[in-house]
Amino acid sequence: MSATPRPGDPVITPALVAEHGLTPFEYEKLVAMLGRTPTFTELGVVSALWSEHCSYKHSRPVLKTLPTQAPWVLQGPGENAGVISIGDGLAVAFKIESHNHPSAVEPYQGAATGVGGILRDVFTMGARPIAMLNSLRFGSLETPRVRFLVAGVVKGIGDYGNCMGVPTVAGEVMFDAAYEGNPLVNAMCVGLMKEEELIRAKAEGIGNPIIAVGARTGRDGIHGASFASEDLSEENEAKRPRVQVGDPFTEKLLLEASLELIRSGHIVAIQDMGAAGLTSSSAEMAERGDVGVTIDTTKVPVREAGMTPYEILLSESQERMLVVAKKGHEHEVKKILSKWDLVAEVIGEVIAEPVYRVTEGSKVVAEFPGTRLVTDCPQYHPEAKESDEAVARRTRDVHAIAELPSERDPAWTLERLLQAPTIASKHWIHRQYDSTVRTSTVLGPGHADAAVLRVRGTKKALAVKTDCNGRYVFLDPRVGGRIAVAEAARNVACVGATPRAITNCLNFGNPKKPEVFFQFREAVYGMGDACRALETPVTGGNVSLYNENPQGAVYPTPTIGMVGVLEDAAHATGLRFEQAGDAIVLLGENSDELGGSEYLAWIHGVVAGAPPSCDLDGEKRLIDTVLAAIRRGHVRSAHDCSEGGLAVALAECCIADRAAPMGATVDLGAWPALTTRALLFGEAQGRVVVSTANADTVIALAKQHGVPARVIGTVTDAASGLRITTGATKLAASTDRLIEAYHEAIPRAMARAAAEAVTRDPALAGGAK
Amino acid sequence: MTLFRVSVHIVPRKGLLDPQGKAVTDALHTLGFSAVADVHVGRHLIIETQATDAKAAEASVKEMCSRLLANPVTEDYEIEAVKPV
Amino acid sequence: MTLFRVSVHIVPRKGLLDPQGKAVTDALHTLGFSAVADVHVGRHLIIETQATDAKAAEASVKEMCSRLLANPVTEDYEIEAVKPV
Amino acid sequence: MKVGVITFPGSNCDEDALFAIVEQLQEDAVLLWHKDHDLQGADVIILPGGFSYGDYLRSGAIARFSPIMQEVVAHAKRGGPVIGICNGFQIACEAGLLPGALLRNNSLQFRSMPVTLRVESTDTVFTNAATKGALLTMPIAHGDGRYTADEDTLDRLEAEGRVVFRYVDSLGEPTAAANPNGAMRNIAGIANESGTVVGMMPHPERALEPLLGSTDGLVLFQSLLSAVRA
Ligand SMILES: Nc1ncnc2c1ncn2[C@@H]1O[C@H](COP(=O)(O)OP(=O)(O)O)[C@@H](O)[C@H]1O
Ligand SMILES: [Mg+2]
Repeated sequence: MSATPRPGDPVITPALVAEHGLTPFEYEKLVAMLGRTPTFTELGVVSALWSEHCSYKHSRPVLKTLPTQAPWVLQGPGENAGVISIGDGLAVAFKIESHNHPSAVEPYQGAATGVGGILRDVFTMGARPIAMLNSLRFGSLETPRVRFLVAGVVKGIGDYGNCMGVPTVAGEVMFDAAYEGNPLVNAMCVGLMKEEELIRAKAEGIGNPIIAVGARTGRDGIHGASFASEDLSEENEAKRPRVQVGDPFTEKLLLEASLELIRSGHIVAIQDMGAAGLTSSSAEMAERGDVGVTIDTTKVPVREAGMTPYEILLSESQERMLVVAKKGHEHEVKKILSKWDLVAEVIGEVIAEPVYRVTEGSKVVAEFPGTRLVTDCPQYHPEAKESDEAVARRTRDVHAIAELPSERDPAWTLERLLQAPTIASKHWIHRQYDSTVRTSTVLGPGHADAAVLRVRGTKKALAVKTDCNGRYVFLDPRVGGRIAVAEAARNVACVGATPRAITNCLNFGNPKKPEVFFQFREAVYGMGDACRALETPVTGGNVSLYNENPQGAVYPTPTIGMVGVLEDAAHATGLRFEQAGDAIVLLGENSDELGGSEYLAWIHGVVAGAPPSCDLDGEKRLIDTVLAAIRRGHVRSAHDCSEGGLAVALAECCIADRAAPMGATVDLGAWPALTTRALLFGEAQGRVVVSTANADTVIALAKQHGVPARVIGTVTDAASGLRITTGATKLAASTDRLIEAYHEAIPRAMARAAAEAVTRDPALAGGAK
Repeated sequence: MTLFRVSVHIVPRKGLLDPQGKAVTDALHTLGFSAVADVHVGRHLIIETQATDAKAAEASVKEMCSRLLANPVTEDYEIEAVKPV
Repeated sequence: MTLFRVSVHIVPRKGLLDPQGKAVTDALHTLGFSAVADVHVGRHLIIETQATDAKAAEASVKEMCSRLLANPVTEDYEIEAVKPV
Repeated sequence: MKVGVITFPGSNCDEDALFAIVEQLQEDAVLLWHKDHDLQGADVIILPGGFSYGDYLRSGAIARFSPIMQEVVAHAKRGGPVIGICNGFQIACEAGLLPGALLRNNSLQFRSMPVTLRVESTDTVFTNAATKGALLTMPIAHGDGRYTADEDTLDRLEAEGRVVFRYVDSLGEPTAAANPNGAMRNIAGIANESGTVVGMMPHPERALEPLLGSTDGLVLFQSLLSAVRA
């Protein structure tokens, strides 16, 4: 059998090939693979599978350098999500994914469907989602468009996760003009399961039926729809948007049905239909199982009449799954789906013949040999070269930048920094996320460096966090890549958890630009360095390239999603000072580094200098120290120093919980050689501020681990405010002013009528909220 | 200047998933309204605005819709009525 | 039997706080539509249903409204149009 | 005591409620399916939180037509205890078990945060072990929590002692700032005439363990136990 064109299909021309994003070289490879001209349907299938998103054609060789193994890793990269064992027969599945471009076009639906997609990746592994995280990057909050994006993205994330009943517990948000026009919206999902319930998306068993379940297939998000068949030329159709609309209610039913299905023993594999929909899910399942498949598009439940095989294969309608059932169990599968009011239709079969075949009824419309459809995708090794500008930027002497007159009072600088949207409280955002559903959130957003979730039925808890400072990566990709992992690990350690493994989302620009590919390669190498040093292998992730705006690429942003384990949930440690009289101990060492700091960017508008150095061995010893001190019960609070440096970290320890502020009196006289601003606002890595009633013990523990440690002050009540002495300079700020600066900055900005966000709110018509 | 009351319908664009419409259709079927073929749920806005005449009122509301009230990516709008108050 | 398209408006009862209407009014003012005096936001439903005639279609949609589509405590409804499809 | 927790399509606090009863209170509990007509001998019904039917159209509007709701209404008419939490409160209002309605928060945003409640009535099955005027802390997580009813209804609720909880500040005052959703008269929870049906927006089942930050929800379940055993 061989595929033949359908009547009415467009003729394959070089222009049509180009519109499908295939290069002449790739098209030749396709023709060689088929031994003939492809049909229109085949062209569509290959354009999707060989897209960067599905094929990793520019990134795979570099990704291969990442460490992926550890005794606790049950599933590394290559599946819908990574899985690690946490003991007690339990396992955690987790993955992060981007929805940057859809969110730039339609922030609400873009973000919502991003959440929906990553949830499906986790529950198709057999895990019940227990937590969501997100990592967001926007341009300056001073522009109305950015406020519109922020409002829509946050509402989209909230509405979807809230409706699903999965708490959104942590994340990070940064604002920088580099993300203007190209926001980043990365969502992470964490799920819990019994080890024995792990299921993989691998088609197996000749004769087993392939079943489409969940929502019906519509004409959503079909790429290149503009040049498709005749019925598309109708007036209304021409306007058809590419956005997909999420339906969290259907997803909730799909979640319950999928978990029931997996536990029922009636199926052998399940995979979500995400990017490139039915095409990529079926091709990937076949490739993993090394089998052939045949699919009849007339059997796929559709939402609209007259859909072509091309459209059915490429539709990105949400809330759908592809299932391989055991032969003879079709009825049971349908029964489970119908219990949850969802459709399930047998649409194909696993076959022995090594082909990927699509029919429309009895007519073959696409047929590819073997599993070469996925494996034959060309791989590229783009040129990588750091630009001269990048070198100049990094080597600029930032200490030469003159202080502003107002900076003579460091309290002014501190208050300004606390107002920087990147640093300021994100309460306006996470108060829109249900963070307590599932009654397991021990430490939710805003209370600790990472979120902590107890594991019901055990003493254990999980700690989860996303992190990345794209500015560091921009200035020095290798160091920035290391820091992203190290900071995520430090955050997880600060709540009392052993860092275990990461997932990552690599948001970069156009890889065909040598300076972008240089950033990509070096950042991944840096991540790999840190993952090896900190024993946190990579279990999966996602690559998002071509994040560009007219000014150029966004900051290279390799977002890290870290998972850690607490053996005892009672060790969960928050970030705020709690007890007047406690000693404040700084673990780690101050340095004279200012490069890449929020201080330079926000106060001076300068993004330059070398980012802080990253001593991975030192980070490991710091993490071990923090964990030892927490587990022995000596730590009341722990908070790492990141954007804004030591002064901001201390301020946050005082006022992060505005309902229960504390003060602190701190003496930094031990570092006379450092400039005041580097000491207060520099972002030296490897530092954690702890409060403790047993300072001597904590310092002794640090010594044992070879970590510098020093008592730098005392926790006081709120009335005393925050007072820091640095030898010559004195900083004094009332907690009220710090609270005002830190807690009101974002609400005040967002109150400035993100008018479209209010008036176009889809929920105004009474949708899920 | 006269005060006009302008009625506007904003509905999800055709072809896009309308989960709310589907949920309501299903619910109506469950309630026994089996003759219902389809339901779409949109927003109904009543805007009271000053204008020199009905035409000006309509033009101004059209601008409100395209600039703000309707989501250009997912929704269509329609001015249903313009009446002096 | 004919297929009818029935348009329904469901609006918050007068006198109840309408934060949505207020938010839209404020947003319109911020964007320079200062002639806007007031806005109310409700739902617009389009129901396609089979019926013997327009009267029957209307009667059946009325029943849908009172049983499900409008909340008797807080909302009023109004059938705006009944048209054969 | 046997508690029945209803699972509607889109419920998402049903498992939490079940966990609370079985693991925290060590009492018997079952999940009841919305398509069934069988309460399986439950003495008490929990209408849990979530987004039944996606909360499309209006929160709780579609759920109230579920087959199981006929049985829940009959159970309530017989004087059987029912508590509606969050979406369950919305469903109870739509079903006519309680007066009024829950409208979109006046902020037009979802609100997830701890709130302070003042116990206004101890004449209900779910608050008889509480102290009048006591302050309780527990989370809210909702987009449609603005309790609304006409003035007559509100006056009657007040007069009959059927306002069960009010949102208050840390000093116990029902201020506007302490009201997270614009609820009329800061009402967070109400009861039916006999005090056997209670609806509330905050989540007592999320406030039962010190590890999770508050145990103030316990008093509701202790009240229930003593009422059912009496
Ligand atoms: N940055 C990365 N690091 C490691 N593995 C990755 C990375 N990006 C993608 N992967 C792995 O490649 C596989 C395919 O990913 P992807 O195409 O994003 O999945 P999906 O089908 O859900 O879209 C996944 O198993 C994923 O974990
Ligand atoms: Mg996937």
